[in-house]
Amino acid sequence: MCLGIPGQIVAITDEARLMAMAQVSGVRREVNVACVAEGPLEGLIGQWALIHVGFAMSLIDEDEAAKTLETLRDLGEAQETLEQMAAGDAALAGE
Amino acid sequence: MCLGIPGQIVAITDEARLMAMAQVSGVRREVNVACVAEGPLEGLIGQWALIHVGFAMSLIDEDEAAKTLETLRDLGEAQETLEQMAAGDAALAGE
Amino acid sequence: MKFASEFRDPKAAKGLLAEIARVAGQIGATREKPVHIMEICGGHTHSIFRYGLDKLIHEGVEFIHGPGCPVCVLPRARVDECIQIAEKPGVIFTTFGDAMRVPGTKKSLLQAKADGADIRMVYSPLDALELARRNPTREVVFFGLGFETTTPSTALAIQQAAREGLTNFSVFCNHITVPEPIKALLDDPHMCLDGFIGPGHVSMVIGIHPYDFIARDYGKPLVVAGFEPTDLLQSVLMVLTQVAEGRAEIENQYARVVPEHGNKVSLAAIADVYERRPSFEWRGLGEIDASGLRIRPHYAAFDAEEKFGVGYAGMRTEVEEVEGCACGAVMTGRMKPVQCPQFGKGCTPEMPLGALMVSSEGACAAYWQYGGARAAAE
Amino acid sequence: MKFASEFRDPKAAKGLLAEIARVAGQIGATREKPVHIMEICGGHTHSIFRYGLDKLIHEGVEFIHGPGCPVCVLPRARVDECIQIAEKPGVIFTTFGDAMRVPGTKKSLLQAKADGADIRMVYSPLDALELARRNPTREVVFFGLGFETTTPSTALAIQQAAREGLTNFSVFCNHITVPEPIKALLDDPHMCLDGFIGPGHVSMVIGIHPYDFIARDYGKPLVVAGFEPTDLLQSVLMVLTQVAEGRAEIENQYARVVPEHGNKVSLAAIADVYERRPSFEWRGLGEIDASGLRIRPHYAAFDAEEKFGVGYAGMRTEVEEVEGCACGAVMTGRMKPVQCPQFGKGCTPEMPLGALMVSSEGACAAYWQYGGARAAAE
Amino acid sequence: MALRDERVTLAHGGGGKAMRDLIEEVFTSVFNPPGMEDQARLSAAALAEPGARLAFTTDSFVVTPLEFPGGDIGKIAVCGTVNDLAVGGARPLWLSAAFIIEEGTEIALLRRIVATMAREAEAAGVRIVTGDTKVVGRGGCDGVFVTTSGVGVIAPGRDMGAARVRPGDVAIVNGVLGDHGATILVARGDLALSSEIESDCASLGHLMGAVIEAAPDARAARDLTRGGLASALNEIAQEAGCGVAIAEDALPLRPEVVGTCEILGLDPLYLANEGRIVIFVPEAQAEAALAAMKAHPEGAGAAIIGKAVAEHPGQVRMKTAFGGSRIVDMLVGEQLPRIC
Amino acid sequence: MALRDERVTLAHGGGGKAMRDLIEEVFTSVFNPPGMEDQARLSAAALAEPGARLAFTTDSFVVTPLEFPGGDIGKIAVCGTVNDLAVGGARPLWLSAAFIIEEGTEIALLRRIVATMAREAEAAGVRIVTGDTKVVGRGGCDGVFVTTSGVGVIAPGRDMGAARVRPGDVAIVNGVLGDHGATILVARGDLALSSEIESDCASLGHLMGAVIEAAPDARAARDLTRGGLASALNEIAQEAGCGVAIAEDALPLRPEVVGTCEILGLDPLYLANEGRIVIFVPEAQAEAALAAMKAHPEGAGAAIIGKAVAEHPGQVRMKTAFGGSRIVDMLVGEQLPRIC
Ligand code: SF4
Ligand code: SF4
Ligand SMILES: [Mg+2]
Ligand SMILES: [Mg+2]
Ligand SMILES: [Mg+2]
Ligand SMILES: [Mg+2]
Ligand SMILES: [Mg+2]
Ligand SMILES: [Mg+2]
Ligand SMILES: [Mg+2]
Ligand SMILES: [Mg+2]
Ligand SMILES: [Mg+2]
Ligand SMILES: [Mg+2]
Repeated sequence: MCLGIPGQIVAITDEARLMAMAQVSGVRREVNVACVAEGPLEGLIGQWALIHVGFAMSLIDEDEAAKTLETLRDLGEAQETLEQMAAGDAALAGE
Repeated sequence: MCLGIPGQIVAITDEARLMAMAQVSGVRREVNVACVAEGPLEGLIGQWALIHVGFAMSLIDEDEAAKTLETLRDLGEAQETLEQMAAGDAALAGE
Repeated sequence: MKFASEFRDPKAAKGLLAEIARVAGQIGATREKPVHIMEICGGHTHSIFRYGLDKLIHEGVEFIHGPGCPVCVLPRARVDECIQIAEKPGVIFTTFGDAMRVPGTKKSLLQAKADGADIRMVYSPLDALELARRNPTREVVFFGLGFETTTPSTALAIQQAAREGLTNFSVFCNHITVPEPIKALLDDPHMCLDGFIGPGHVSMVIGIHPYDFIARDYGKPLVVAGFEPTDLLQSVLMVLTQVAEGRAEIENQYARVVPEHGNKVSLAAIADVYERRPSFEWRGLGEIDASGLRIRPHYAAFDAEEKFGVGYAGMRTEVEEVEGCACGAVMTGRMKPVQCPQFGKGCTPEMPLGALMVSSEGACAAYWQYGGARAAAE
Repeated sequence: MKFASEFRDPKAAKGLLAEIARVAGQIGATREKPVHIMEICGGHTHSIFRYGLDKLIHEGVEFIHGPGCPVCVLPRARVDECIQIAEKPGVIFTTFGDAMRVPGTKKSLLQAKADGADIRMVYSPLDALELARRNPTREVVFFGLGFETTTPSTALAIQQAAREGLTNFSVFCNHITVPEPIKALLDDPHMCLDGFIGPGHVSMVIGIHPYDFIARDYGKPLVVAGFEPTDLLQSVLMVLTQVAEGRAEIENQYARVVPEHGNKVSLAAIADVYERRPSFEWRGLGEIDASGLRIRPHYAAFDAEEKFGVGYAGMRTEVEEVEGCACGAVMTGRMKPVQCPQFGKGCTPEMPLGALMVSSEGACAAYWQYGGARAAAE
Repeated sequence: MALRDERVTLAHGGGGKAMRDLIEEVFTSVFNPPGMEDQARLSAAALAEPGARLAFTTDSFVVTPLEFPGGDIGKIAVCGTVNDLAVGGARPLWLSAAFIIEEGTEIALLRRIVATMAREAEAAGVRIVTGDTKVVGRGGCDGVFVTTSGVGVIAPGRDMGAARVRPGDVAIVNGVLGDHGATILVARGDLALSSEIESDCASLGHLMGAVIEAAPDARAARDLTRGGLASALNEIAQEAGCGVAIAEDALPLRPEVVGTCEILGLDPLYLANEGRIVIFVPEAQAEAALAAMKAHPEGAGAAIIGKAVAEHPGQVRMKTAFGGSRIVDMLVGEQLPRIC
Repeated sequence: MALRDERVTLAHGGGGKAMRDLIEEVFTSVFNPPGMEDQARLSAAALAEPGARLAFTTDSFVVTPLEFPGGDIGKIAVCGTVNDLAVGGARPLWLSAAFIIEEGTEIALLRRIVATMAREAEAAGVRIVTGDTKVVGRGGCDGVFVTTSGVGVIAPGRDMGAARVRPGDVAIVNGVLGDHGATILVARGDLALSSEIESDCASLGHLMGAVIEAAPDARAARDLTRGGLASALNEIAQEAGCGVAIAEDALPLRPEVVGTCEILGLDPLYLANEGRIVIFVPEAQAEAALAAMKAHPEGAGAAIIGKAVAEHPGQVRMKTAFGGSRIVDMLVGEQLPRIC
């Protein structure tokens, strides 16, 4: 449930109503930023947020994202090494 | 101005609202008979009225119609006689 | 069609035409010096052209086409006001089909409909009333248009609405009366009319006596006439006979439909609902005193002018007549349609400039559509 | 797509799958005796099938598809109530597209629209608000549907409407909460779950602690997960690892989006606008205590239930579940969709019988559409 | 029977299974188009004769109400296009049928319309070989619109056209005028009229074939649809550059049609017909053409109504029953009901 | 210049002068149909070759908005029908065009639509030879509907059809998918999205001709309109009785289209295209077909996306970019924007 996608805030469109323009792969839509607005709205520009039904619900924590990706990369590389080793073993065994 | 045509009252459709069905050459339309209703509406059935914008505006006086037609007929016949006589004269004159 | 087809008998017509020719000759009417007979009513104009009477009749009789088409004489400002009402949100504007194409200063009702106004053609004010019943959340306005013939129908509709306590029905009243413009025409110094054919269906309501002043004060004959072709020819004959005999009387050719004193119920309904306006504007003729009706104050709830604050109840905009329009001259018999410099050029039924080109009852439109004058103009 | 595509990397997936296989082997999970992991959220179900994870993953891991699709669990009576509102004259009924095809007892919103109701799909409650501004004479109702993720958006919309003094906007509130049905499932004596994948976007709003009771009281692990395929695999691995290590904790795989304590503004808006209902009906699961929200009395003017006297504010009609529907058994993990006797016969996406066939997030619909189970059934 | 809905929803236009079911169950199972592709593939043998020409025409049909006494939108959609082919001297062969359907339309109504079309096509000797359906939202169209296109073959040497009409040619219509227009005015209901009139809606391919056989030098024919007889005659007069003279007495009219016109202030000469044509033939072949028409069920009420004349080129004039004469002009727009 | 109105009124549909003026000034003066009759008369010479077949197809077009980035309803009305002819292996020759116009439509808009059609027809090498206009009242339709029918000729011996697809045949598309569908979703405005995507709307008759020349044994082609690639492949799989296997990696997709789909929860495989086709060719001719496409402006983005297989007959399966596999089924109805 709860389709949400990352979009980048590219402009503030209505300070009073807390509206900003978000962009996803070149597609723009005005979204409400009430849930992610702390301090001046300008500060949101350039930030990435999780967009759900026209609301920016949560700012994306780029550090956390990087950490997760690193874990994934490690796992992927470990597995690749394992597979290469297995392939090497197999080759040696003449399979 | 003021398109009006003779229609025959063929039924009473709503006593309270003084509505009746009028018929013109097989085409029926409900009309208001307020302007021609004196006494019980039933009495209107079979009568001819001049219909204008959905209202029966005047009952047609069949005697007067007959009188007018008689005058017309007399004139028409007189003219026919005259023409026949003229034709006869012409024929006699060898035209 | 009973009470209609019998009055289209070509044999009777021949007799009438011969008799007309005889009397016309007797009074010395010629093509150069014709008798001018005004058929007041656009319905008569229509019949004349539809049946080709203008070409059948003795050349010494010339029809002058009168102002009796309520669509033609509707001023442009009034059409603008219709559109003003029709374009208000929530309004269903109902009208007879005739009025759809009449141009206002910017557009016609047909164009306003295309622009999005909810405008519907109805056959009867009763149909508008029914729409009001069925659409309680909408405001249904009926465009009340027409002479005394039509006035009772809107009066009765308003009375019915009042009885039912409908609060979403009103009439934009543009009812006008026949005798007043006739008086205006007769007072015109250019007037050259020898007699009148009176509108039969108006007299069905008001009787024949409202025309007494024409005979009494102006010495002109008037014959109230039916709309079938022999009705018209017979009426012409009756007018000519009066001229020949030096009489000026109000006669009734259409006694099968027209009671001498009109229709009591209709007159009572009119009197209950309407009162005279001090003056009303006629397209081509200008303001004419006491020639229009308005809804009485005790029916103000059904008066669209009051309800929407338009027209005589609001800011009236003065609208200039279109330049080069000769309608006034045509309606007063000083000019034939084809003599108008605009006829068939600036003014055609596709794009009417003047009043008389607007509806098929208009003299110019009838000339154009039926008269064969077009070929020359085109 | 930044923050999305990176998490679809096949190489990372291979690593995750190998690691999962290793841990699954370690705890002795086999096809015959699998570890049962419930992905609560329909979005996760959708991802599993869209990326074919069910076929890639070690055979000792079995996904149990949870009740986390707000469209699927919407009871038929509630759809009937939507239609009741939508069919009232003057109403513009706005909804997310998902809800259009959900069958009520007689028809769906799609069919009600075909029957003449003014039903419009919107992307956001903000769009419904805008419609209300633009149509002051109409009553705009928004179908508030969804879990905690979506609840803030309707709460903020209601607050905004109140600020603007809009009197023609209301919400038909069907917001439900995730923890309560999970508790209900855990209390089910037939329950055979070993761990949970938690809905990431719900926790983005409520944080991860509302699930503490699952670990604490029931000894089951739960990992809050993102929706990309490696997110899901990583979360499965985290659950398995807890099982292997004998732990039962609430962990957060989706830390890039989910703050531990959720979103303050969202929670405040929810608290301001909504309160818990004593109980709410779930399709396939029945009434669950405190599992639904309603609009607080001080926002009653924006509560469609109050405004139209339907639903819990009116006469509630009890609607029997459809006979032969095994949705409850599927949602509690006792049955696979293909084991339901209706699957692909009485129940297809074209003509869904049970809740889980209704939306593409429903387990049965996902099996049908993506899973290849169809060929067998057809 | 995958189609279980009673009404069309937007799902039926979405390109998925619901659409496939609608198309298969309601349309193709009845029309039986050749082949499964989205184009009909037809033997061109009928067109292979040297000098033969292909005739191609199209019309959209938008009538309200969709069903009316004497027919429905499907019937006129077939008849209209068959007639447009036939009046040009073509033998109608194949039709396409494209439907635009408003969300909420009853599927039973669609089935009736499709059944009428299939029946009428069979009677007219044409095949409906390809088609399309679109569904639009409520208010997106008025119920159902049908667009048919038609392909036919014109025999070598056959060349009918308004420009070929010459003074002296005789104008014949195949029956009473205005029945369709009057029927629709009444059936629409908003004028609160009622009558027993039925639409004249009919396919005239066979009748045209018979007339051309009887009057091989037939010059031109027109179906008297929108704008009625008056518009068709004006078009012919203008394209032929000669006048057309008709006689009011000679016009076949049903009393109910006259009555409807009198009530509403309309002229029956401008009322639409869906099964009436006017054909101009050389005077020498007029009686043969009239006889051929009369021998045909759709021509029982045929009548000679006038002729082409050298006078008043480009104009249509009518001798009134009363003895006068008047121009019968083209209308500006639609005829509107009048009070005056 | 008799047409002085800015907007269409009911008078323009009434069969009178206003209609004649509209038709002459807006339509026939631009399309220049052959002759003055209400049917086109066309030389059948192109069809006379023994064994040649006539192809006949129709489609109604009902797009909202009427004008959108990359095209308008007129352009898709020409392209759509040209493409329906072309994908069947026919050479498009003639089109008909029937317009249903809502009262109030701007005449300037009509002129723009007509101009686009004329331009597109010229580019596609077809002629618009006959037509029709109807005017409906406000609310009677959504602006303008256009129905085009097309006639083409299929060379002797040419026989393309879904049923001819065999396992091993290669599936090629001529460019990025879903641009049209995504453009319309954005252009409609009700979702308040904006993007730079433009419709892919294009006539593919010339491209099809080039591909057939390069791959003379091409089995079948389909234009990827309503229901998108997924529906077309499912239809082919079902009619051919074999499976279709595609690879997600191989599908050409524009990032903006993917973005639009992610926002709305849609699948680009089901988005409509108006200038995209899939063609199945024997494996041996695949590279030649691909090269022929790529050499053509409308095929610059062409790609091999998969092939027909003996497995899972009637079904389309996709290897996901992630390494999994899933069924690509037909949709039930339309794709609706989702929140979950
Ligand atoms: S032609 Fe036109 S402007 Fe001239 S008098 Fe007639 S209506 Fe008036
Ligand atoms: S197949 Fe249908 S009835 Fe059976 S469990 Fe799934 S949704 Fe419920
Ligand atoms: Mg045609
Ligand atoms: Mg036609
Ligand atoms: Mg025709
Ligand atoms: Mg199609
Ligand atoms: Mg409608
Ligand atoms: Mg097609
Ligand atoms: Mg197509
Ligand atoms: Mg196609
Ligand atoms: Mg046509
Ligand atoms: Mg509309």
